[in-house]
Amino acid sequence: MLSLSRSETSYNKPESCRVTIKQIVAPNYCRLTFKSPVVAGAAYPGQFVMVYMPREHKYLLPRPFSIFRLNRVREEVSILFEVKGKGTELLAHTKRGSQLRIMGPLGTGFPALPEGSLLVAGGIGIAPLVFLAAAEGKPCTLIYGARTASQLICPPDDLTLPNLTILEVTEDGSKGAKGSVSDLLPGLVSGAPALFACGPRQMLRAVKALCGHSGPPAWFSMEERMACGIGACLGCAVQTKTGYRRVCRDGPVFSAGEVFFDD
Amino acid sequence: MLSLSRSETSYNKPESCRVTIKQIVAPNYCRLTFKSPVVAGAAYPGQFVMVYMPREHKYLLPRPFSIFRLNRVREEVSILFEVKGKGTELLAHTKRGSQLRIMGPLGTGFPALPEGSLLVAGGIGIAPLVFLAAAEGKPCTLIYGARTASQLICPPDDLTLPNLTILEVTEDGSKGAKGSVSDLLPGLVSGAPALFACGPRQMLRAVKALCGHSGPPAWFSMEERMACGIGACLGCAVQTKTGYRRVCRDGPVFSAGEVFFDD
Amino acid sequence: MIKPDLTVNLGGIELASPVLAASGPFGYGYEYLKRIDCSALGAIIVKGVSARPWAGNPPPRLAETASGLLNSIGLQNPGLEQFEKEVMPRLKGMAPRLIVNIVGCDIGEYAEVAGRLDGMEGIDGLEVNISCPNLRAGGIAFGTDPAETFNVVSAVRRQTSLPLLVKLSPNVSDITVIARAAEEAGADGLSLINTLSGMLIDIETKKPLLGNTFGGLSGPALLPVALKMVWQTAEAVNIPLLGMGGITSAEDAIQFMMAGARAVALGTAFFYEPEVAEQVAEGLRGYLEKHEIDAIGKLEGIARKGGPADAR
Amino acid sequence: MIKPDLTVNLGGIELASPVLAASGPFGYGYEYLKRIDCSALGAIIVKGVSARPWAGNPPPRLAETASGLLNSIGLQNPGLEQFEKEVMPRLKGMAPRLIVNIVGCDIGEYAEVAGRLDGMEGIDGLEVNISCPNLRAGGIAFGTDPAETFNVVSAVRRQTSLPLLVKLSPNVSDITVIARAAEEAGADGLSLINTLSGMLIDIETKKPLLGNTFGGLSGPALLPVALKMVWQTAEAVNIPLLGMGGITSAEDAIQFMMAGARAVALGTAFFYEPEVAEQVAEGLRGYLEKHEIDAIGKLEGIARKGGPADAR
Ligand SMILES: Cc1cc2nc3c(=O)[nH]c(=O)nc-3n(C[C@H](O)[C@H](O)[C@H](O)COP(=O)(O)OP(=O)(O)OC[C@H]3O[C@@H](n4cnc5c(N)ncnc54)[C@H](O)[C@@H]3O)c2cc1C
Ligand SMILES: Cc1cc2nc3c(=O)[nH]c(=O)nc-3n(C[C@H](O)[C@H](O)[C@H](O)COP(=O)(O)OP(=O)(O)OC[C@H]3O[C@@H](n4cnc5c(N)ncnc54)[C@H](O)[C@@H]3O)c2cc1C
Ligand SMILES: Cc1cc2nc3c(=O)[nH]c(=O)nc-3n(C[C@H](O)[C@H](O)[C@H](O)COP(=O)(O)O)c2cc1C
Ligand SMILES: Cc1cc2nc3c(=O)[nH]c(=O)nc-3n(C[C@H](O)[C@H](O)[C@H](O)COP(=O)(O)O)c2cc1C
Ligand code: FES
Ligand code: FES
Repeated sequence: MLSLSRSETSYNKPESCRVTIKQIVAPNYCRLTFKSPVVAGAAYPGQFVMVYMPREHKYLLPRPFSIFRLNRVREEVSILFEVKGKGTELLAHTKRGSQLRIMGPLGTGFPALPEGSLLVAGGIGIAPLVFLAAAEGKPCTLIYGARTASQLICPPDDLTLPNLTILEVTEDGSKGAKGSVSDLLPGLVSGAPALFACGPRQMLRAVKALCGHSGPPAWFSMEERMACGIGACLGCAVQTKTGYRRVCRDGPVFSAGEVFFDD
Repeated sequence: MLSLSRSETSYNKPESCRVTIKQIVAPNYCRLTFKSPVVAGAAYPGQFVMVYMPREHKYLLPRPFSIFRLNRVREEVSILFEVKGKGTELLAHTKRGSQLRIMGPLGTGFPALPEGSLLVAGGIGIAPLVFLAAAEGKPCTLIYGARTASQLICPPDDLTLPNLTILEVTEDGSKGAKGSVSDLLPGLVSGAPALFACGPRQMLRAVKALCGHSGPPAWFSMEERMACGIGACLGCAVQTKTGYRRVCRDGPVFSAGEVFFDD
Repeated sequence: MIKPDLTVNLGGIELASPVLAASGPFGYGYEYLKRIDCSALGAIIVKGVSARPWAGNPPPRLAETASGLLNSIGLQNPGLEQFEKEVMPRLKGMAPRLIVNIVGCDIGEYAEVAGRLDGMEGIDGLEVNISCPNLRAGGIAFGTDPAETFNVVSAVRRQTSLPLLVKLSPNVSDITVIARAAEEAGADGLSLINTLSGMLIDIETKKPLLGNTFGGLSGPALLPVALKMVWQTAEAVNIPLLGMGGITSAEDAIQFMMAGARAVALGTAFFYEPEVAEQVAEGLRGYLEKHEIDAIGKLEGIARKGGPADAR
Repeated sequence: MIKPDLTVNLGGIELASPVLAASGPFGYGYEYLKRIDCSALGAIIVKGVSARPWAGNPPPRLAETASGLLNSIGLQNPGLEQFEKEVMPRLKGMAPRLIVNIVGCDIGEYAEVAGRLDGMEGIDGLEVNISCPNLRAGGIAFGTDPAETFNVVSAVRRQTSLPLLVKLSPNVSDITVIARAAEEAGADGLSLINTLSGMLIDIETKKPLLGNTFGGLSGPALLPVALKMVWQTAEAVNIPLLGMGGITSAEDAIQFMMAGARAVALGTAFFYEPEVAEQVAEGLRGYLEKHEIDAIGKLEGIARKGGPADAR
């Protein structure tokens, strides 16, 4: 179990890091591990890194990825991502041993996890929750859902944690229970002291509805398009009870009650 | 000696070619060899190829390079280039075995070379003249000039042709005779049945002046910025006696009397 | 699986494909048409033609910028007579449909060119370039002023019964004002956008990189600007639009159609990929099949409030 | 070897470096200034401030385009009061020089903001944003009309004795007309350019990608457009220019200076490289040393005919 220091914010710049492991974990899904004493030394669950594109490319913006695994001893940090567009496609072609610029750790992550918490992951939303479970080491239950089996791609080596009970669910029943995260939740939510979720907007919306007023405190890791990643440009706004807030600085983790999903 | 077919124009599209040899011949100078049956099968001296940039890059335009060597048997074509800007820098980082898109052969090259001709190369202008000398096989003399020794970078293996007498000249005297191409020319030009030159504008201007009215017919390989490379866009205009003409289609080789250098 | 219909009618010109070659980059077409299969192209719009020959601008005429190209060709062209005698015969049977881009130093020249082309065989439509930013004494004035736009388009309209497109300049505060002036003057359709005015400086020579100082910016760099102008213009006029500006893929083309373009033209993309028209047409077909849309026309304007634009 | 002088005077503001942070991308500065060494920056121009808080536009507010960025932040800001109470104290001692960008819904709001800032300690100058294309009811009208420009700048001028920059919009037919109006109204300098108006469409949802439909294009894509506008404006006015638009390197910055800018600002470049200001300043120094030029001011306008601009 790692000790976490959630109060500190580190003010790092992008640094060039060696890719020590590159793994295509499934078609369209890739895991990259970087050597980064800076990120590995300071990150806590729910935080993210910005990965920069090569200079000669026409893509200007760095891409945000949750920290998926962290190894303080080896000073390594891993991300797990889905190939969605041009940037992630390029990243999936990175070769082991090459150098990529990354900046981090960034953002305000998850609060401390009480024993017996419920983690809810939709598809690639698994990434920050694995870090959370691994770092805290307390017994907890993970609902890991997706549309179909080919989207439940988290490598077993990363997912097999002694403290983690895993319930898989797919909409087409191709793996685990058949149904959606919302089908499993009602039975589990009432006993949990806290809930931590990451996944598609519709899933988060459903989770929020199910938690309602009487449910446990819930924490969501949100996504929005980013430019600076450090809170300067106001590009990554999400609508909250208190107005627009920045995913990159005020989040990416917000309390469920705070964020709106009406769109 | 290769047989040349100067009358034909081939209407090729860009094709992806493997880089079979990559050689940094000197600091800032690179030689690339491509496997291209299409180009190797059709090219004659003075023609050029367009080399395309990778799609994700912000550079849109292909770069023109003279054909430097050709091997019909191995179906290979080589270019020799100086790193000037972003495109050539990228090309100099190409790895052996990688694929690059090239289009060619393009343009109207040199006419047939009479025995005893004079070839005049300034710096990297050596490239098309080596192909000319190697392809024709007839005895001829090459004046190979540059500001300083480090710019006389043509690999000896390529330059050592049985039919070629080489006179090197540098402005600072660091290699060969001290002086400029124009210092050597007067003694040689009158005896030559034809002159073929490629190099910086100032050099070509001086050569043109020295040939004058009484000199031998002279042919210059010209440079201009290009977009299409095939004669469509009118981007590569040079001023000639008969108005603007296209370097990529009407040239790159023009008769010295035809082109103007007053700028 | 449906076989989607790619035909569109662009202001009276029936096109087998909504993908066109924009005026200029494609020249008069033969250089490209010898290399590529032209069946993917609905029409080619040939380089601007004036009454008498124009020499064009001094070199350098090209400069590369980030994801863009600056050009200052200066509408070099051999003039109407040579165009008729030498260019037209070579294009016979080669091009799918032929639209001729016309330019002039004054209204008289525009009208003269239009009148002479009206009678020429093998021409399917005209495109009036009121917008080229390259030529010092040229089109720029017309395309940035609604009254001048109205005058030149009216003059051309009187000379021809061919389908008439008017090509708009993006170097204006409000493109819809110019668009409406062209529509009122009798345009059957609008082409947009021409290049954005720009320049580069060579910091070693300390001089502008282009021989003409200023040039026109084309390529992916300006796509978002072009797309917005198509969107705005589609809301302002009732004639079909030919969208262009930085298109290099089917995804780009679809964005223009969803913003309100009936068809699209490719320019700078040919420099990078001579076969781009095939790729775009193929991609359009694939998108329609995947989304089970039976005709390309159904995309027109669907991203704008109110859904499918009035289908004409 | 000479040690070149990088200081410039921008309309009354003495700057130790001609490299500034443009308004917006750099926020209020603290996030970046905690990470980078600010000694390379001559000044930071903080994000637009209005009289009362502005909420900004609905997300998504960002979209990436080829070599460019579209944003529709919508001038979100906490308003003057919070700016004074919370932002200013945090900036104390942090920034080299501080220029405050001001925005308003009407002339009254502009004037109100200017008046209140005039008295505030620690502010070295104002930049009036008459050009932001993001805000529906906002600056756009002023910056595209010379009379409105004159009115708003005059109103601000009456309220402040601070050095006054006016930030121009590129979405106009002729930027020199607006530039002259701002000069006549009492501007001490001009900032140009703001973002070009643009948009993108998501072809899967069939809707505009930005929550606000339209956004402003920044980044290298628009550099040639910005450079030309600086060149033209430099010929039209007698006050110094702050050039910006797509600058990411010293070479880019030098082009703007040679076109006529006294200083340059960096915006989008910070997203790619937080340390870009150091790199640009270092590159400027290197260029001057290599070319044995003793002061950066000597580059101003040298690419324009007539050589060195009138040195003020
Ligand atoms: C805090 C945070 C953590 C994230 N963690 C992960 C993760 O662990 N694994 C993973 O697979 N993905 C994660 N994402 C989403 C990931 O950033 C996007 O999938 C990725 O940026 C897409 O880039 P692209 O170039 O492939 O897509 P393109 O569509 O080509 O990108 C265009 C632009 O849009 C932005 N963009 C596109 N989709 C998203 C998105 N969903 N969220 C934010 N920006 C987007 C890109 O960054 C880029 O600037 C995270 C996003 C955020 C905000
Ligand atoms: C017919 C022809 C044959 C050539 N053969 C050779 C050769 O064999 N070896 C060699 O080293 N160079 C040759 N050149 C010059 C070579 O094309 C340029 O050096 C190269 O394009 C520079 O690209 P860059 O990206 O490094 O420079 P950048 O300055 O970054 O390029 C920016 C743009 O300008 C163009 N450009 C820049 N300089 C030139 C130039 N001198 N000529 C044409 N376009 C230019 C580029 O193609 C590109 O579009 C030839 C040029 C022509 C026209
Ligand atoms: C080299 C070149 C030449 C052009 N010549 C013309 C022309 O003669 N007439 C015209 O109306 N537009 C001309 N254009 C503008 C294009 O037709 C088109 O409007 C513009 O390039 C934007 O599209 P693109 O980004 O796809 O190239 C030219 C563009 C380029 C790049
Ligand atoms: C995210 C973002 C926010 C911006 N906000 C403002 C602003 O509040 N006020 C303003 O005058 N300009 C604003 N701008 C415009 C920039 O100051 C600058 O004029 C423009 O981005 C061009 O420069 P660049 O290409 O270097 O970014 C903003 C630009 C961006 C990208
Ligand atoms: S990405 Fe800039 S504030 Fe969040
Ligand atoms: S490069 Fe297009 S005509 Fe020569």
